[in-house]
Amino acid sequence: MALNDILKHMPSVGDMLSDYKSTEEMDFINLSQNKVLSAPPYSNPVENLAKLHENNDNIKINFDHGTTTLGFIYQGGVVLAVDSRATGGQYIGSQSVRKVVEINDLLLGTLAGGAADCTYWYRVLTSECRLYELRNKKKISLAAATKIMNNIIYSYKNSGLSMGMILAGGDMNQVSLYYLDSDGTRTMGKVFSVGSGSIFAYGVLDSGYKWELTDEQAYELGRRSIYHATHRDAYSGGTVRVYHVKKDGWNLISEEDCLDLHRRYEAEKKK
Amino acid sequence: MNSVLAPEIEQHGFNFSNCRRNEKLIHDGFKPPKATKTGTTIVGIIYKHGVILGADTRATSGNIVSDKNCEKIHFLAKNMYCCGAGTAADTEMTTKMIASQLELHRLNTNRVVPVPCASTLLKQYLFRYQGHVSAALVLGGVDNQGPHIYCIYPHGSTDKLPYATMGSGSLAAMSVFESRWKPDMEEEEGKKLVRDAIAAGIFNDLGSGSNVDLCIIRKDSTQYLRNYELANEKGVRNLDYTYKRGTTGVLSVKKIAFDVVEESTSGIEKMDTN
Amino acid sequence: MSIMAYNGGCVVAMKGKECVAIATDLRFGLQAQTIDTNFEKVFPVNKHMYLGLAGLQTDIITVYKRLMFRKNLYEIRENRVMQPERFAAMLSSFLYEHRFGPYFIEPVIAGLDPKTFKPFICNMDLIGCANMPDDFVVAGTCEEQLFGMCETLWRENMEPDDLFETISQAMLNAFDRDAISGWGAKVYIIEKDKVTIRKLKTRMD
Amino acid sequence: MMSNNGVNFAPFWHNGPAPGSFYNFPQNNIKSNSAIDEYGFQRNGGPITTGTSIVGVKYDKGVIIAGDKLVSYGNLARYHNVDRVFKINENIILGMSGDYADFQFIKQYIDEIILSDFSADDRIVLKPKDLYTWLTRVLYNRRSRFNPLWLDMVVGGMQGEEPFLGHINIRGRSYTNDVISTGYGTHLALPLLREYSEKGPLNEETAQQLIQKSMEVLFYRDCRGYPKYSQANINANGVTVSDHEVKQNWDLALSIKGY
Amino acid sequence: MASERYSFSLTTFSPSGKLVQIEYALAAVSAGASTVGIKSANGIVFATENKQKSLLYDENSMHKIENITDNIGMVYSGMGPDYRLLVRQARKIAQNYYMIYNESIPTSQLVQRIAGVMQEYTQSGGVRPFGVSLLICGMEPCPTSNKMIPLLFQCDPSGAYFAWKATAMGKNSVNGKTFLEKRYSDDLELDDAAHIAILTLKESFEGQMNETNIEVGICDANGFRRLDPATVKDYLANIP
Amino acid sequence: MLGINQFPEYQVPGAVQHQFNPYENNGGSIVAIAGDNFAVIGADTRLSAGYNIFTRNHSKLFQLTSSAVLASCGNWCDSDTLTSILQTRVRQYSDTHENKEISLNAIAQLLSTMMYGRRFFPYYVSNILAGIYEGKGYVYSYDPIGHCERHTYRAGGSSSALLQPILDNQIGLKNMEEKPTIPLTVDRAVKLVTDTFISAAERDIYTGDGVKISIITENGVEERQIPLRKD
Repeated sequence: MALNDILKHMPSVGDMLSDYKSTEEMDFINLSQNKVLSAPPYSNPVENLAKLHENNDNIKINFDHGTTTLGFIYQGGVVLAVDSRATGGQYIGSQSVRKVVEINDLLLGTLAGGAADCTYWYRVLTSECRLYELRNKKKISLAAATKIMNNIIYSYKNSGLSMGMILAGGDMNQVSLYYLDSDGTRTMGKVFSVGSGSIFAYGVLDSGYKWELTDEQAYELGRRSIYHATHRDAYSGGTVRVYHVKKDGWNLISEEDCLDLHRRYEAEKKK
Repeated sequence: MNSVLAPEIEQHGFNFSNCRRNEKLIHDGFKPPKATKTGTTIVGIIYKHGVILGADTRATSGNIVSDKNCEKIHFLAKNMYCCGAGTAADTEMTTKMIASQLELHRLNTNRVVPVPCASTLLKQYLFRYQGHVSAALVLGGVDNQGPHIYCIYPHGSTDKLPYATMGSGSLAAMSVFESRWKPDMEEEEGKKLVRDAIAAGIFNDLGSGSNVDLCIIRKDSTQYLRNYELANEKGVRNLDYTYKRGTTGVLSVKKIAFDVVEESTSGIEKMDTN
Repeated sequence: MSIMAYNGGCVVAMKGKECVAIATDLRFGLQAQTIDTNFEKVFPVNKHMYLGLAGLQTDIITVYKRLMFRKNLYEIRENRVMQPERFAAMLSSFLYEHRFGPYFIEPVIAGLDPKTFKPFICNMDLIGCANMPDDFVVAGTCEEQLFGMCETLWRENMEPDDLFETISQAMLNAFDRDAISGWGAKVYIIEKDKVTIRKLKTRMD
Repeated sequence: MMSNNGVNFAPFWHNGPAPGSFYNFPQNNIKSNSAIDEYGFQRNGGPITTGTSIVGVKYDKGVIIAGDKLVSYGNLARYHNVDRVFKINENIILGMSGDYADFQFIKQYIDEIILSDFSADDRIVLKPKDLYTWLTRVLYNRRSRFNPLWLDMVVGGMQGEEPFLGHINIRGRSYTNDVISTGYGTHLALPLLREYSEKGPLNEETAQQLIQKSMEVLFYRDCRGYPKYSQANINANGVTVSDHEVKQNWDLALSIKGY
Repeated sequence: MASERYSFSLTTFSPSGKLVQIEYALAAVSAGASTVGIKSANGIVFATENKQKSLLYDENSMHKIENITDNIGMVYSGMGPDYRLLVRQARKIAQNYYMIYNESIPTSQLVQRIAGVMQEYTQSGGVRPFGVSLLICGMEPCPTSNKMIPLLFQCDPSGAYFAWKATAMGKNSVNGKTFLEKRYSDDLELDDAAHIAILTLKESFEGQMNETNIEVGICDANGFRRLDPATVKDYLANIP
Repeated sequence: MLGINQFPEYQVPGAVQHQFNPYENNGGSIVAIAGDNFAVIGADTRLSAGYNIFTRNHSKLFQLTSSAVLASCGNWCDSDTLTSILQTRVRQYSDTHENKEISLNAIAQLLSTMMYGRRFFPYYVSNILAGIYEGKGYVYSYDPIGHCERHTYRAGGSSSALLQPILDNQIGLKNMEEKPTIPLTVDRAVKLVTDTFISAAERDIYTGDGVKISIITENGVEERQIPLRKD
């Protein structure tokens, strides 16, 4: 290695002044301690980060966001359905985001809000769940997993994270459904929809939801709700994915492009 | 022409009817949209037999080039042209309006309009709007007194110089003039100098780009060299982007056919014969 | 958010060989919410001329009506069909009149000269700075995407059918990367003897 | 509010007296340049005593860096005979623009590095690229703490046989190029330099001429400019630092009449 | 006179349905210097008397024939000051039109609008009609082909306007018209038209006609211009 | 105690307040395409800020391993720092793993985690990672705080919005009823990348001067450079 390459990362010269100490170690503290993020050089990152961008026309920092996700419990388990669009500002960054995170073979989570926030913390959760399993020789329950997640999120409350998650999973006796968000909310419930298109999804979901749905009906209800949300909400779209969670594990039921769904539903209307 | 009894629709001056609504929208947090700007390098010099004006041809809105080959040297009178930088619409309309006033002045006085007259009209107009009409101009022309170059700033101040530059690339162009301009240059030498100044702006200033326009005004003739040099040409695409007909999905087609008849209406009004 | 993006939508026009094309998406939204998927932003001005307006919907309607009033008055008073150049000049001076309280629209004009049938396209910023290039003009919320597509796809002297494919593909792929335009599209191909209007199959999300 | 004909001057240093104002030390702690700012963070304010443009040119066998000898305090031409171009060691020359105090601060550490490098006596000598990367890191880290060093620096020298020229700004944004300029020079000198440098490598003579032309234009058009400038030239033969003066010509002024 | 009762205000009709002020204005026109306008196949010619009452007048400073735009010219019979006001108005109208449509105003449009101004002065309080009749000419592209066609209009104080092939106004206009009716044909060339126009003036001209006491204006594909005295002299030389 | 508030007339306004913004947009665009057994990644070579061009020959491509190239643009000082730290980490990995090269997907995850580490003071950069992993080509793209996604083609940087739809259309074959069957070869991918940059240089002022393309195949990384317009 050339001398300059060493110098590039050699803190010793800079150490002559404490001020000069490289920030790198603190910046990537999360590589060794995954729940700790480096502190910004200002208080109140939510406002101040925004201010930094406001003052400069040229700087456009757009984090990927946007979504419609839903989940509900019925007699056959839990159905989770999601779209797949990620939007940065009004620009569609991706039409193929996997918004259902497969935590382990019993647990699933959906992501809404900041995509990076969700994926990172799901990754942390996944590792926590695995550690739990190794420590305790049994699978973690959904309640415990959501509690871990909630504790982490709560410690970052008001620092600008943006997340809305639905977690579903089964343990030996039952399936359950939780909603978590970046404010520190954690609730168990039967029917949830989260994200910018959720209001549209709720409309379809509530009108069709009942406990006695058959599996097929439940899949279709989830799919249709997401489809209608993608139609009305600019920030949702792409592919509709439907998952089915049962006591003993989960299945991916379908992945369908909104365009195909649209043609199918349009054809149905005309009949 | 604005008669009280039979009002015309064409109104003069600005219309402020949307102002309150727009203010409210901005107050509500909507960002006002940006108008097309010409970042621009515009220059003018005096040479032995008259003046040479030069401009680049890029117009931008934000970081996007909205016009690759716009005209920034505007006609004012036969012996006078004016380069504009700033908000594109402002420079366009301001020069057009002043050109119209100069034409009236020419018809009413029946003489070659002096360049200072245009300078005064422009600065008085811009001063009246206190910089809100954002036009930065380089005015060049030849009248009976000889050649003139004026720099006119958006707030209405002016400068009378043998060589002037304006716009975002003005410093780049000025560096060329400052190091190479000399009095009483020959025409070819002058053209080369102005081209170099504009090229300095085009290649060093991102707000300026595309081609070089020149305008040479001599004592008795004017030569407008639009796209004097194509400084930048679009690269040649490697692939063929022709689609097979039928590639795009069509839901419905509607056709409106009409017979082509040569328009036969006459421009003459029906005569009123009492 | 820019007020120009409040309702979403985009317009593009291209020159071909003895023909011009103008295309619009069909979305009318309120911010992220899609209200209607049949709002055309392209209006007929006369037989061979169409006007596309992208921007705030309320202003689109107002400007269109006001322009038609002026244009009709011109045609009646002067007893001749308005040329696209004249229409553009009139629109430009109309928009500049509102320099200090502008209408939040970006117009696109596409047409053929009523006498010579020369293709004409033009766009303007919201205060009437006209731009009349030889290839294409764009306006609306997915302006950047359209610029990228058109710069790559446009060729000289396209036949009407090729022009249709090119403008359609340019528009479809451009608005598929923009959250607030799309939901259907209409393409007008204007030729000497006919205007062909096609409604396209598009994504509806 | 104290004012002088409507013009307000900054204090000469933080919490110091301002020209024409009462000196109310130690009470004067308002709006000093190093206060808790709107981001809730203590940081260095703006630059106070500043040097303007630096121009650097790489030619086939070496590098020239030049800068005028003025350090200004706002609109005041405060120090008229200050070197802003330095020889660091036999391999490196350095030009600075920006806040002079910040520069003196960092120069001290550069000198310490050179000293320890010399003391090591290991025949490994600091090369320009090493200093360039070190400065980049220092400035970037200070930027990341919101406590920037208000500097724009040009590092030149001989990286073995090859000439080297690099630029580092306040944010630690660094790049190397054949021609570099800071401050107003970015607008005024670069176009002149590029016109020649982009045609191919320069020789020493043209490089000298270009520097002279650039300094002339900068003096004419930068109102913080100054006719006296110093220039450092480095090539295989070593470093020479010399003083020059711009040839002025104001004949043109006589021909300008009216406005 | 019975009509006097109805002439104190020009906005009042007389019992016979006349606005007598307008008739008086026409009388002022008829008393004015004669003016002739002739349309030919490829242009239009104006000719007018510009006689000075005294030798001391500087005949080069004032003109009767004026350009409105590069393509449109105007001349009058009647009262000079009224004419100059209308010239200014006309030029403003033309520029205004150009500002909106980026196209020179068509002659018919200009005539219409000037007529509008003149009409307004017959219907407003506190004003009097203009004491002039105008001739306005211009060349413009034919709506069906790209050929340039000439147009010649007359505009009266009432605001009425007419399109002519050839006409005469002012003193002896009746004789002038009779003369033109005899001499006019549709395939006249511009030079012949100029010839005839000067001849028509000469019919009623008192005294010796020379280049300083008449003015001639010509409109062709290159636009409208007033001829300088030397050219007028050349034309006069060809006249018997 | 009497403070300055009691004597407002003593208030002396500071010098022109230089608002320090740690971010600067240095422009630049990136395009990456993954094929069956190759990946192509290109970036323009202009470094600019505001209306100034600093240099016309500035590589935004960083070769990390023999089968992975990262392109990074945006705020250059952030790109510079992030990529050099990543390069160090990549080297450390092979030093601690018996000279085994780190795999593409491991780099992808590492980068994502590193970027998220600065969640509250983000690196203002647009990153795209391209390479081959187990013989197949992949492209990973990132948002400024490390949201990572795998694609087969991707555009980033100041003209991402101009370039992405072209790729959608030409490689994704979106919105076509009859999809043409042109195989995606290295040659076609390189030509397409060049064409997209030609288009972007026309309309985006921060993209131009030249485009540097890295072609990653089984045999390693090959570099090409193509000039663009310079205004």
